[in-house]
Amino acid sequence: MGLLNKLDDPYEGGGIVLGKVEELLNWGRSKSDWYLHFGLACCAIEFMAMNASHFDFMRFGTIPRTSPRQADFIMITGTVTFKMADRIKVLYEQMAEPKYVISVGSCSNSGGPYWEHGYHVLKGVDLIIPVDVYIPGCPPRPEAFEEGMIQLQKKISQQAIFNKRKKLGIE
Amino acid sequence: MIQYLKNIWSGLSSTFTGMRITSGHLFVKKVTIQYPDQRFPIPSNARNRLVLTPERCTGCNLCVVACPVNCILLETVRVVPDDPHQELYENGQPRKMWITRYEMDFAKCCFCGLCQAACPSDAINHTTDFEYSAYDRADLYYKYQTLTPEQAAEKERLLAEFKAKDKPAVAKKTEKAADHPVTAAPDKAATQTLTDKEPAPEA
Amino acid sequence: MSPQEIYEKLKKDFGDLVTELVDVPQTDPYIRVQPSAVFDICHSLRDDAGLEFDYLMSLSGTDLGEQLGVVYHLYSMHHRHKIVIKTEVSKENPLVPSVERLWRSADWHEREAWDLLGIRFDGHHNHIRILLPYDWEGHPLRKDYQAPETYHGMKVS
Amino acid sequence: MSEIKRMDLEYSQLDSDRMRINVGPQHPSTHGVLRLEVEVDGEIVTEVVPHLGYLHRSFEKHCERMTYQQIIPYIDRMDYISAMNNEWPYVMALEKMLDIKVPEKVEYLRVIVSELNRIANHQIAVATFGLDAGAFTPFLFYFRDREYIIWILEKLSGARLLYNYFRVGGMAADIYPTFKQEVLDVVAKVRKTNAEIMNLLIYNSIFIKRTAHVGILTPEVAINYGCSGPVLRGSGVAHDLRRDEAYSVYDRFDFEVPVGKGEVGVVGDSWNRNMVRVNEMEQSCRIIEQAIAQMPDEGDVTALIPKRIKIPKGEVYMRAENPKGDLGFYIVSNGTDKPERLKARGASFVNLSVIPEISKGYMFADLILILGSIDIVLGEVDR
Amino acid sequence: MEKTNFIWDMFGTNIWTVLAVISLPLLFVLVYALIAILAELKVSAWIQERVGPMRTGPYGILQPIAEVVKLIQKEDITPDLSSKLLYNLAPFIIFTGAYAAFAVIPFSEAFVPAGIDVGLFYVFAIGSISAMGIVMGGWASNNKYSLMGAMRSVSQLISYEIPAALAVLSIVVLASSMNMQEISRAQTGWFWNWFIFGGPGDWTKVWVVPFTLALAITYFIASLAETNRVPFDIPEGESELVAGFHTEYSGMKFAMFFFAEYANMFVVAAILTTIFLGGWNSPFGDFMQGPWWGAMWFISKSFFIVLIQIWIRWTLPRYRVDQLMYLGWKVLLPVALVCFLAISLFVMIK
Repeated sequence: MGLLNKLDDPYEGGGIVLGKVEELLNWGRSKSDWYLHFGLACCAIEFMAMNASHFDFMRFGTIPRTSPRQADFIMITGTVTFKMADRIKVLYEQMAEPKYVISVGSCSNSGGPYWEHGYHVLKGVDLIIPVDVYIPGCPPRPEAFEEGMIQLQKKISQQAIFNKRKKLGIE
Repeated sequence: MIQYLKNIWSGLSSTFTGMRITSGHLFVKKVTIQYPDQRFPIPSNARNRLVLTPERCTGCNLCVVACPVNCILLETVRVVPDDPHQELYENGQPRKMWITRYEMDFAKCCFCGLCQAACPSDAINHTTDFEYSAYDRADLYYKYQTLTPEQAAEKERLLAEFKAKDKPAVAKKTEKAADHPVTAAPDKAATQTLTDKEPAPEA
Repeated sequence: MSPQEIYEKLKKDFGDLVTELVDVPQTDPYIRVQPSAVFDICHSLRDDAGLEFDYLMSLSGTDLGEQLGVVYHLYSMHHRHKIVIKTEVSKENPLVPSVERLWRSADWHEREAWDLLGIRFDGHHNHIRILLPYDWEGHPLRKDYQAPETYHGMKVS
Repeated sequence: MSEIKRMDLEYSQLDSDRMRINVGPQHPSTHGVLRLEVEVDGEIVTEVVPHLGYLHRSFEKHCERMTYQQIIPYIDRMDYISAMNNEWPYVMALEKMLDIKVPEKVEYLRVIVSELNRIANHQIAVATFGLDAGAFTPFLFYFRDREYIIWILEKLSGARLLYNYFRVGGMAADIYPTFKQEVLDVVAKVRKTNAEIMNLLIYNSIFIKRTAHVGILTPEVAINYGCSGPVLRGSGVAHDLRRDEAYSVYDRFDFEVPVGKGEVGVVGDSWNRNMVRVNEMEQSCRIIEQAIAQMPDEGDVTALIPKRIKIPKGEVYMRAENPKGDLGFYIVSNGTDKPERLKARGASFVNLSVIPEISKGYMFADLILILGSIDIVLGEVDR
Repeated sequence: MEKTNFIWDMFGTNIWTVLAVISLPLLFVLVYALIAILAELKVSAWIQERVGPMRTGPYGILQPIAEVVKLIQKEDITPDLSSKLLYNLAPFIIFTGAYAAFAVIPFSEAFVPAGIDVGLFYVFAIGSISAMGIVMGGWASNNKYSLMGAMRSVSQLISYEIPAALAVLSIVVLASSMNMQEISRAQTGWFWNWFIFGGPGDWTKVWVVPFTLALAITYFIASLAETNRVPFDIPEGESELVAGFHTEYSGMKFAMFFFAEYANMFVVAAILTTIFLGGWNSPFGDFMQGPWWGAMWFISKSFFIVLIQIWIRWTLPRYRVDQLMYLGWKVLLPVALVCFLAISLFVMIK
């Protein structure tokens, strides 16, 4: 278990020191995101274009990893079919915590153009794995990918690590 | 033996050629557009977020018919002549149809532009805005109607009263309006995730 | 060779097994044949001098309502001529001889026709589904196809 | 727990020499979601079984439910790298059935956008092929140039990748004033980068060692397997529908059909297949330059588009030269505004079927390169 | 033991100075690895006309620190079917192998952690430990890709050890010492005294200059292969073997592999610097010569070699495994052997 899991304990106290530590940890997680690229269809081509020089996804501190074990977030770019859905579940489970999911494009958001008659298309990847950010578009512009990435970084940097229940007001 | 030496030479020389080329690129001006700070001008006809201008929409249903993915939901109610609340279109004509529901699911839209081409009154348009990613799928479900549900119910009641008064004239038209292909609103239960995860912070 | 000439040649060789030549403007002319003779006719189309259709452009299955059709679009690299062969089988017993041994490109096309339309090809060496999962039920391109409710616990529609 | 699981393995049943490796469906270099079941003897590939369908999006079912106009967005999503080229045979087939003769300007515009898209497609093909070989930098150089082409196509059609630009009888939108100059500038850039990549990648000694004499496809096998496009031409067969069938206005241009010459390696190997694509980019540049010069300025490209398309009963098979090969559409019309049956014969689908044949006996690392040299798009394979 | 360690000279040999001597290279490795990771990201970006990491600190210079902060937090997965002990031990062994080599690296004329007389021998001996770690990691992961990657990696390491050792041996013959400090000292003076240019001596050394040059290139190529860098990154070739022997590793254990890779890059660069490029000597005679300047020269020379390794990585495609063996056994080994014989002959005649 990683450090995060050990500290993931809803104990009281800590105060300002833990607050600063939490800020640092969140900063590290949000600024260094290694991704497992899950290229499935059209969106994957725009994803490659976003990795290319004009848009340069690496600016955000992302590094492509081919092994799910080393990835921090997975980008589902394209149509998820039933044949593929089991694999996605497995891959997601193989990833190490903390992990995030970005769903890109209409197809993985909801089945997209295939939601109505697509007998072999999963109607949204959120039916099988939890999704953190949805990026609309068919396919989205490369800038839209980056905007989604910024949204994810925002989300990570506000996450509660310590005193989780206290912060969220759950008792 | 000569072939062997030649191979070694070609290996070395092509490596040096490659390194020369890559080193040439080290110091040229970079082409990267640093997105949130710098922006590439997007052509005005780019097809991104769809926006409906309710003041122009006549409720003609053509966009719904044109849409290949059926991601538009449109419900209209005819304006009855004795409604105290009358409205004008943007071009000054009196409104004929109340748009009681106009909803678009951007989680499904395929951004093909067919609805825009089909619209006779230029009410539905693709804009150049692409920055609307969401933490929740329900946030991608856009509602464009200006009437509140209570108002819509009121309009329907008015129409029913009017129909009861003047039955044969209107019956035909309402039937047609009810015939629209209707999309299902996103199922709240379906968007719930399997694993329990930290809830998203309030944006 | 024009479709008319090809038709006459086939008619001479195979007699009643070759049903008719359909040629209407704005469409591709096609020759309708009996399903039992598909392999022999294709064999002769591929190997006979003057025909030499060495390239199978496409093999499509169609649902014609009562019957299932198989359409072969052939092309000759040598003579640069084309012909369309069409055959129809009943939905109860959709059995067509496989032409996979003549053109290897028919291999996947026939598997696809089986997968999506349920047309069986006699003599195919690997007659399994190609696009859909191996445990899928039904043939989706049939007009009367009803998609299943769920697949492996995931909602289909 | 783990001990019990290990006991389940029957070691006597395992062939100790052979190992079965599952490449994909999520693998960095299967160009999408293809799954190859590979049996290797050490590093030597003894058997390859492709498993398709991981991107089967029920395209043909959708076509039966859509009007002819609504099908075009779905056709874009078939071979999403070269959407312009995809739309063309479909539109041509409908025009043939409706007996529409499109204006000159439309024909030229179609040629230009299709050839631009062909260049973009080949850039991706060569770039990812280099990436399979481990060269990352040429990949990004090609993608940088592709961006300029995409910008032109976006200005024309409004979308970056899935254009929905072709219409029956015309095009969705007219050209913009600086179009011709921008296209010529892009052509110059394409040529410059190509010259650079020649030295950086194509003639690099390691790249040659990796790709030459690998995955040899003889012309007879290629024709029998129904291969087309650069795969077939790499084997030395000069089959190009732009020349052989000369649809549209292709008979007015002076261009060559590049074939694999065996300058390095032998005819039909991976290097030659790849080289055909590089040469085709140059030929496309030539066609674009001629088309720009000949293109009439006046004329409305949207004039002949019918409001509602109703096709008379009948059927037609139309094919055109896609960057990947022959793309054919078999359309059966029942007289309504929706087709009875629409079958797409994807070039990638047919080209991919040759993989088990040509990858046996090569090393596992070669298999990846052979797959890369075929240049498949899974959207077209699985549809 | 020779006194070439300023800490011992100043404070004597006791437990605290030993700890200081041990931790100094560790500190160096950590700082260096962060800089090298950033350099890799930035150089690759510039070559590809990109800008690289830009949004973590000014111009992205805090990027490697963010990576470390992130990697510490990651969950540490041990696959269920793996061999747990070996799996967990492997990253430490690999890192130990890389780090132990720093013991004999002569950073400066006044500082080498352990100035033993058989320094070069020690480096080669300790280098094989990482091979053990790779096999352990690959085998214990219970993953086909990992196993294949590990096998390839070890065969590659062993094949390329031989030409590298021959290249080093030739210099040992020229310098007649295996002590890295001695070898550095032998090259004092202007840059033509470096062993890449035949070492110190009169004009007769022109006969060995071609051979030492060829040896330097041979050693460089072999060192690329030993550290699994492009064009020899077959063990972790993304397009074939997902991530090679560390496919199953995550979190801090993966970070160990990561650090070990960059530490190894520095070790081979340092050896190249020491035996061919004059070690801590200034290239210009007495100009900027001295213990502190020496450290500067040594580190900058080594870092330059690391930069060349990065540069090559983003230029070339990768070899296939049999071609790699061909290059190792049929090209580099004969070349190194011929050079070794020629140099030995020259030393004998002289």
